[in-house]
Amino acid sequence: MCLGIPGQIIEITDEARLMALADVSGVRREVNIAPVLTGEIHDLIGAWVLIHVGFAMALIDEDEAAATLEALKGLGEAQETLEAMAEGAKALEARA
Amino acid sequence: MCLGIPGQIIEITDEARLMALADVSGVRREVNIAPVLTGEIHDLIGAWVLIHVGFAMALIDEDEAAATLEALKGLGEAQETLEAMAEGAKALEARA
Amino acid sequence: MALRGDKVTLAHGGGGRAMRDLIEEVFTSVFEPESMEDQARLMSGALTEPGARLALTTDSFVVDPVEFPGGDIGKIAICGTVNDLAVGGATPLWLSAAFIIEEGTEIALLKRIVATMKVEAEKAGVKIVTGDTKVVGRGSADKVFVTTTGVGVIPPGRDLRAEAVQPGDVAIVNGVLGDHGAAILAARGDMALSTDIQSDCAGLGHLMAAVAAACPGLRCARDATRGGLASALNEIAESADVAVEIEETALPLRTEVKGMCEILGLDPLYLANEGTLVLFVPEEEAEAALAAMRSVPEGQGAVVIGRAKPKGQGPLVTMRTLFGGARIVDMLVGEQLPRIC
Amino acid sequence: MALRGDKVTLAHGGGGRAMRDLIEEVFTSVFEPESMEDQARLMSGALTEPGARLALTTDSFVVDPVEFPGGDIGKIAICGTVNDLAVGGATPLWLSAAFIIEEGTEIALLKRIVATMKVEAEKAGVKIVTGDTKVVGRGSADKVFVTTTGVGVIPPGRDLRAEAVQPGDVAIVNGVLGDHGAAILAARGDMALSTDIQSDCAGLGHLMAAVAAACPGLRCARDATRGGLASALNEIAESADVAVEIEETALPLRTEVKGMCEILGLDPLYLANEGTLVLFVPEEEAEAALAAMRSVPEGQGAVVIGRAKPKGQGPLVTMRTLFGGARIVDMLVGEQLPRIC
Amino acid sequence: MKYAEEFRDPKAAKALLAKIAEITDEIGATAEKPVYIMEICGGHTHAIFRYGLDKLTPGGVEFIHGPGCPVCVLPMARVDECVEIAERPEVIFTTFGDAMRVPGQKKSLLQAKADGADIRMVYSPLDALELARRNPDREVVFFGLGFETTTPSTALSIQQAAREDLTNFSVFCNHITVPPPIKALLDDPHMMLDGFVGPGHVSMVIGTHPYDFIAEDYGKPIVVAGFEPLDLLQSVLMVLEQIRDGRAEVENQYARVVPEHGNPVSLAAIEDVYEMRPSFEWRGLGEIDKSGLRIRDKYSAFDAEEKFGIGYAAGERSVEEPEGCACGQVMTGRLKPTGCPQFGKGCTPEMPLGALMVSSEGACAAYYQYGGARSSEVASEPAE
Amino acid sequence: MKYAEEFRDPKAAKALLAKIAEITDEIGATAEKPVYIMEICGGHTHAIFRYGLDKLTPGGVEFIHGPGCPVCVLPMARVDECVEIAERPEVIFTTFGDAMRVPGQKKSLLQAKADGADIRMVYSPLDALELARRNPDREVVFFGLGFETTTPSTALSIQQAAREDLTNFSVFCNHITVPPPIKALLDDPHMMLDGFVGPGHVSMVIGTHPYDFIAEDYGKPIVVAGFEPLDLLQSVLMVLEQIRDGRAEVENQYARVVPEHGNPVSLAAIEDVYEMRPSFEWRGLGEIDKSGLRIRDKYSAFDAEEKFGIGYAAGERSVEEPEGCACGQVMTGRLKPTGCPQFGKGCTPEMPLGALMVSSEGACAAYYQYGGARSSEVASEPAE
Ligand code: SF4
Ligand code: SF4
Ligand SMILES: [Mg+2]
Ligand SMILES: [Mg+2]
Ligand SMILES: [Mg+2]
Ligand SMILES: [Mg+2]
Ligand SMILES: [Mg+2]
Ligand SMILES: [Mg+2]
Ligand SMILES: [Mg+2]
Ligand SMILES: [Mg+2]
Ligand SMILES: [Mg+2]
Ligand SMILES: [Mg+2]
Repeated sequence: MCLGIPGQIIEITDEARLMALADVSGVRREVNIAPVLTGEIHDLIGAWVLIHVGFAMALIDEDEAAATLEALKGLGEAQETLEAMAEGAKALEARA
Repeated sequence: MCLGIPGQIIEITDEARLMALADVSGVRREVNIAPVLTGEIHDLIGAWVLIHVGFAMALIDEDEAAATLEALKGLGEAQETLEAMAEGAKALEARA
Repeated sequence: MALRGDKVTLAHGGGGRAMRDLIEEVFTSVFEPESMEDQARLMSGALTEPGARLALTTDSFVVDPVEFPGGDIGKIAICGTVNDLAVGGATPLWLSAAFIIEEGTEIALLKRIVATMKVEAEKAGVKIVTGDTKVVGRGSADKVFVTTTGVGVIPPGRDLRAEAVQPGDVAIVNGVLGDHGAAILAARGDMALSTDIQSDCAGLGHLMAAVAAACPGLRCARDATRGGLASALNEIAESADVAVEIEETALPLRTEVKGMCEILGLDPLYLANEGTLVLFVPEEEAEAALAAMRSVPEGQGAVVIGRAKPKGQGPLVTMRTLFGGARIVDMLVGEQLPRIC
Repeated sequence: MALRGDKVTLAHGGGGRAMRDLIEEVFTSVFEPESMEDQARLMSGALTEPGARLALTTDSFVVDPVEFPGGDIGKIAICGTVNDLAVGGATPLWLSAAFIIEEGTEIALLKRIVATMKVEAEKAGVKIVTGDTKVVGRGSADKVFVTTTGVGVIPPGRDLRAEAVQPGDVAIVNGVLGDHGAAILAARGDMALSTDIQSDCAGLGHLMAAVAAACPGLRCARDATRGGLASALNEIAESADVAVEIEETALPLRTEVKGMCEILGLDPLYLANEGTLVLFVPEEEAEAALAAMRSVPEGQGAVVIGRAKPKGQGPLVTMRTLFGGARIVDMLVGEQLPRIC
Repeated sequence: MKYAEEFRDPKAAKALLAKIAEITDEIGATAEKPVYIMEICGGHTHAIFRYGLDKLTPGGVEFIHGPGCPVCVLPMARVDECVEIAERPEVIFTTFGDAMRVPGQKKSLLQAKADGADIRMVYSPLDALELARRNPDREVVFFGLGFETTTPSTALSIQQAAREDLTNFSVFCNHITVPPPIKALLDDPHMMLDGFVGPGHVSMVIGTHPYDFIAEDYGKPIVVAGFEPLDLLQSVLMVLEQIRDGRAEVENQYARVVPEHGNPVSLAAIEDVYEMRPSFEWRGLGEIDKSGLRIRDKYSAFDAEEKFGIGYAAGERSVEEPEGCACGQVMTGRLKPTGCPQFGKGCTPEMPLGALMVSSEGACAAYYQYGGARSSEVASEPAE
Repeated sequence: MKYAEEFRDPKAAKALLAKIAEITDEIGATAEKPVYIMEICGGHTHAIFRYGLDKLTPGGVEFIHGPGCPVCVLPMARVDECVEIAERPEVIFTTFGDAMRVPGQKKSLLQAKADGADIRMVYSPLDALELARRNPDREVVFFGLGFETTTPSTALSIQQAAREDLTNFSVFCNHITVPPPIKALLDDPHMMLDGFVGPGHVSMVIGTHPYDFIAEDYGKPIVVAGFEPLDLLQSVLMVLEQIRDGRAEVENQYARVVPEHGNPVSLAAIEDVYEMRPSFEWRGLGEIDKSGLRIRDKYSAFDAEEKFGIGYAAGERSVEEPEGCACGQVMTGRLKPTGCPQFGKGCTPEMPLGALMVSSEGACAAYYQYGGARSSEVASEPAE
């Protein structure tokens, strides 16, 4: 349920109706930005939002995203180290 | 102008709206018979009428038609006699 | 897989399983093509004979209504393309059939159309070897359109061409004129006319084979479809650089067709036919042609209707009227419109 | 005779002079068929070679809109049929083209379409040798439908068949997936999306010729049109009685196409292509096939996407995901509908 | 077909033609100095060409094709108004097929249909009425076109609509009457007509007396004629006989269909529904007094002019004829179609410039299609 | 694609899977005695199958697919009502594509469209609004379907329509809310769930606190999750960690999108436009108290139920589920799709019997399409 995808606001198209152009990987669509409008409307240009059925439903929090990614990256590196060690162990075993 | 064709009334289809089925050489169409309705509506069955844009505009007068034809036929026969005589004359000439 | 529902939906055109089910249940189960492949692979001994040529012709069929007295769109789609091959002197061998189907069309209607196609193809001795279906939204087509493309082989030495017609050649039709056009006009219902006229829709391959066998000098033949006999004659006269004169009294016309033409102010020379052709033969082969035509059911009504004459400054096709007067039989301008004045 | 007015009226379909004028001005003056006759007569040396077979395929084209980024209905009508011939191993030679035109269609649009067809036919080395036009009333068609039927010759000894695919064979596509489907979706405007995606519409005859020359073991090829790559693979797997496994990471996809799929909840494996094919070759010929494909413009993006495996109890086509997980790549059910959940 | 085919007998035709030739000789008419006979009605023009009668009659008899084709005399401005009404989204515009191809300033109804207007050909105003019943949410407009033959059908249809309280049916009334243009022709100082073949189906409605002025005031013979070839030939013969005898009478060749006083039901319906306009514009003939009908106020609910504020009452409506068009001269008999500089060049049935080239009743179209145009080689001899 | 592709990194996935396996072992869960984790949201179900996550996670972790697909829980009676509205001639019925194939008693919307109803798929209620602006003579109805994620879009659209005084736009409101069915599931005595993956996009609107009752009242862990595969795996890991630690908390894995208290603008719009119905019917789950929304009286001009006298308020609306359909049991986790006697036989994506087979979010369709159905042979091993 509730297909939502990240997109970037690239242009305000209708200030009165709170409409803006969002870009998703080179695909553009007009979206309503009412839910994410907290300050000056033009400040939203460049912002990343989560889009659902033509509405920008949430601003994406870059710091939170970075933190999550950092944690996942850490896990990935730890995994690599583990695997390298396992490889090394195997290699040693094989040599033995 | 004013394409009109003879057809025969074969059935009364809507007494209230004065509609009847007319037959033109095996093609049938509902027509309005108001213009030719002088007496009992069902008496029109079998009548020959002149049809224009879906209306029976005139009753065809059989006697008048017969009279015209008679005259034309007379002409035709006279013509044949004339021609036969001409042929005969020619034949005679040729023989001569 | 049985089809869900009794009407075609857009899902049946989506390229997925619903489409495949439609194709299997409605089309290929009847036509039984050699395989499910999109491409037919064909070989016939006739093709490799030295001097033989391949004939290719195509027509889209869009008749409204799709079912009418005397046939349906499937029958026309087979006969029309078989006839286009046959009048060119080819032996019809293979047909492709492409269907454009309007969303909401009843599957039962499609099945009836396909059944007719099978029957007519068998009668004509042709095989439907490949096909296609597309589904379009409501209002983007009118129930179903069928495009058939026919492939045949022209035997070595046979060369029917309108250009071959010579002054003196005799023009023959195989039967009554205008039945198809009149039947469709009545079936459409716009003019609220009812008649028993049936479309003349018929395959003429066997008739053409009989004539070709009997008349080595056969010049050309043309089926008198859209635009009627008048258009067919004008096209031939133009190609051959001759004039053509037909006799009004010789034209075979059904009483009902005359009646409909009188009512609507139409000229039967321009009414469409789907099983009527006109052919030209040298005068000395006219009797042989008539006999050959009358030897098949579709040629029972064969009659001479006129002849080719040297071309002058005047009109290409003329008709001697009842009284010996002459009128031009020109190409139709647009389509023939019913008129009241 | 110059055409009166700038739109097609019913008069242009009536079989008379208006129709002939339309056909001459718009169609035959561009296609220059050998003659005005309805039937093309064809001969090619290739046909008479012992063992050669005739290939016949047909498709109706109904794309909405008829002009879209990267092409128009005329381009698809040529490329689609050329491709159907080519993927079957045939050398495309001749095409017929039948047009169903909606009343009110701009004649200028028809001329643009016909011009594209001429260009594409020349590129593909095929001749448009016969045709047909029909005009239907407003709302009985959507501007114009084109049905092309292609005739080609399969050289002696060539026998591309899905059934020939063996476990171990390699599946190769010639370029990115889903561009056509995505471009049409955007062009249609219903979803109010704008992108620079262009249809991949292209003729693949030269590519197929190159591969066939380079890979004597070439098993089969299929253009991934309606139903996309997923449908093409399922059909091949079913015919060949093998399983097929593709690699998610190997699939060539344009960023914008991915974006559109994310927005609309679509799967690019089911998006239509008009210039993308998948072919199977024995593993030892994979490099030769890739090199041959990359030698023509339409094959620049050629990559291996998977391989055939012995068939088991399970699904016919599977995809190894990014993570090494597996998912079934089934036939599409109906058409792919944009979804929000 | 009864009452039709009997009147196509070639033998009788031959006899009639012989008689006609005889009298033509008798009165000294020659190809150089012919008797000019106008067939008023387009239906007669059609029949003359259809059966090649012009070629069969002697050179001393010359047919002049009259203004009796309602499509041919329809001014361009009225076609424009039809298009304007038809292009309203709520309207289903219904018309006889005849009017579909007549050029307006910008487009014909056929072209308007191609552009998206909902235009339907019908055989009868009754069919338009039925469309109105079946489409209560649409406005069905019928294009009322034609002479007295056709006028009763729309009058009766309007009466029927009133009885049924149909609120979505109206008629765009362009009905015209035959006698006024004939009077206008007779008043023309260049007029050189010797006699008339009268429109039989018009007389079926109005009888023969409306033509009395032709004989009485202008001293010209007129014979009301049927539409089969023998009807026409017999009528021509009757006109020639009057000329020979120095008579000028209204005779009725078509007595099987035409009653002396016309059809009372039809006349009453016309009287009830319509009234005469002060004047009306004819293509090629200009404004003619009391020559066109409008719907009476009591039926204004069924009057498309009122409903859509369009038409004759709505001001500026005259449009200049296309340049180079000689329709007016042809229609008044001053020029043969082949004499028009546009004939067969700028004006053909495919691309008609003038209305006479549109309808198959139009003199120019008839010449082009059936004979005149490229007919120098059409041999014509009486049949054996 | 930023904020999406980073969360699909196979290396990190491998690490997460290793951790998951480790903890699964640690808590002694096995294929025979697994930990049952319900992903509430259909979007999560979709992602699990799309990436094959169910095959990659250890046997000791068993996903139970929750009722979070709005199409799947849509009762047949409501589809019938959609068809009834859509078949009115004045109506343009607009809907997300998802709802097109859901079977009603007699037909789906796709079939109704084939039968002639004017039904259009849109991407957004904004597109329906635009259709209403462009078709002032038609009634444009939008089928408002979905959970809290989608509810604000229709609320904001109705507010916009009110601002513009659009009189031809209305919403057929079938919006439902996530927490009540979860509570219903937790109250079920047969319930055997050990933890939840929470619907991230619902929480983007309503925040995380509406799930507090799951942890506080029922002692079950819940992690609000994003929709990329790493999001899902990390969330599963977090649930397992809570289980291992004996914690029951509401955690937020999807903090980049989900604010603790949701989106105030959206919440205000929902509050302004909608009110809770006393109860609402869910397919397979029956009536659930306070689980569906209706349009407030002040916006009744935009309420299709009011406009067409149709829908929940209009009386009889419950329709029996088709015979043999086990959707209810599947949706409550009591049965695997493959355990339904109809699965793959009487019920396939081509001819769905139950709603779970329709939407690609439905558990049965996902099993059929992506794995469960004929997947005995689909080998799955972690990627190198
Ligand atoms: S040829 Fe054309 S322009 Fe000339 S008079 Fe005839 S209709 Fe008018
Ligand atoms: S297989 Fe069909 S009937 Fe059975 S539970 Fe799934 S959706 Fe319902
Ligand atoms: Mg053809
Ligand atoms: Mg043909
Ligand atoms: Mg033909
Ligand atoms: Mg195809
Ligand atoms: Mg239709
Ligand atoms: Mg094909
Ligand atoms: Mg194809
Ligand atoms: Mg193909
Ligand atoms: Mg053709
Ligand atoms: Mg259209």
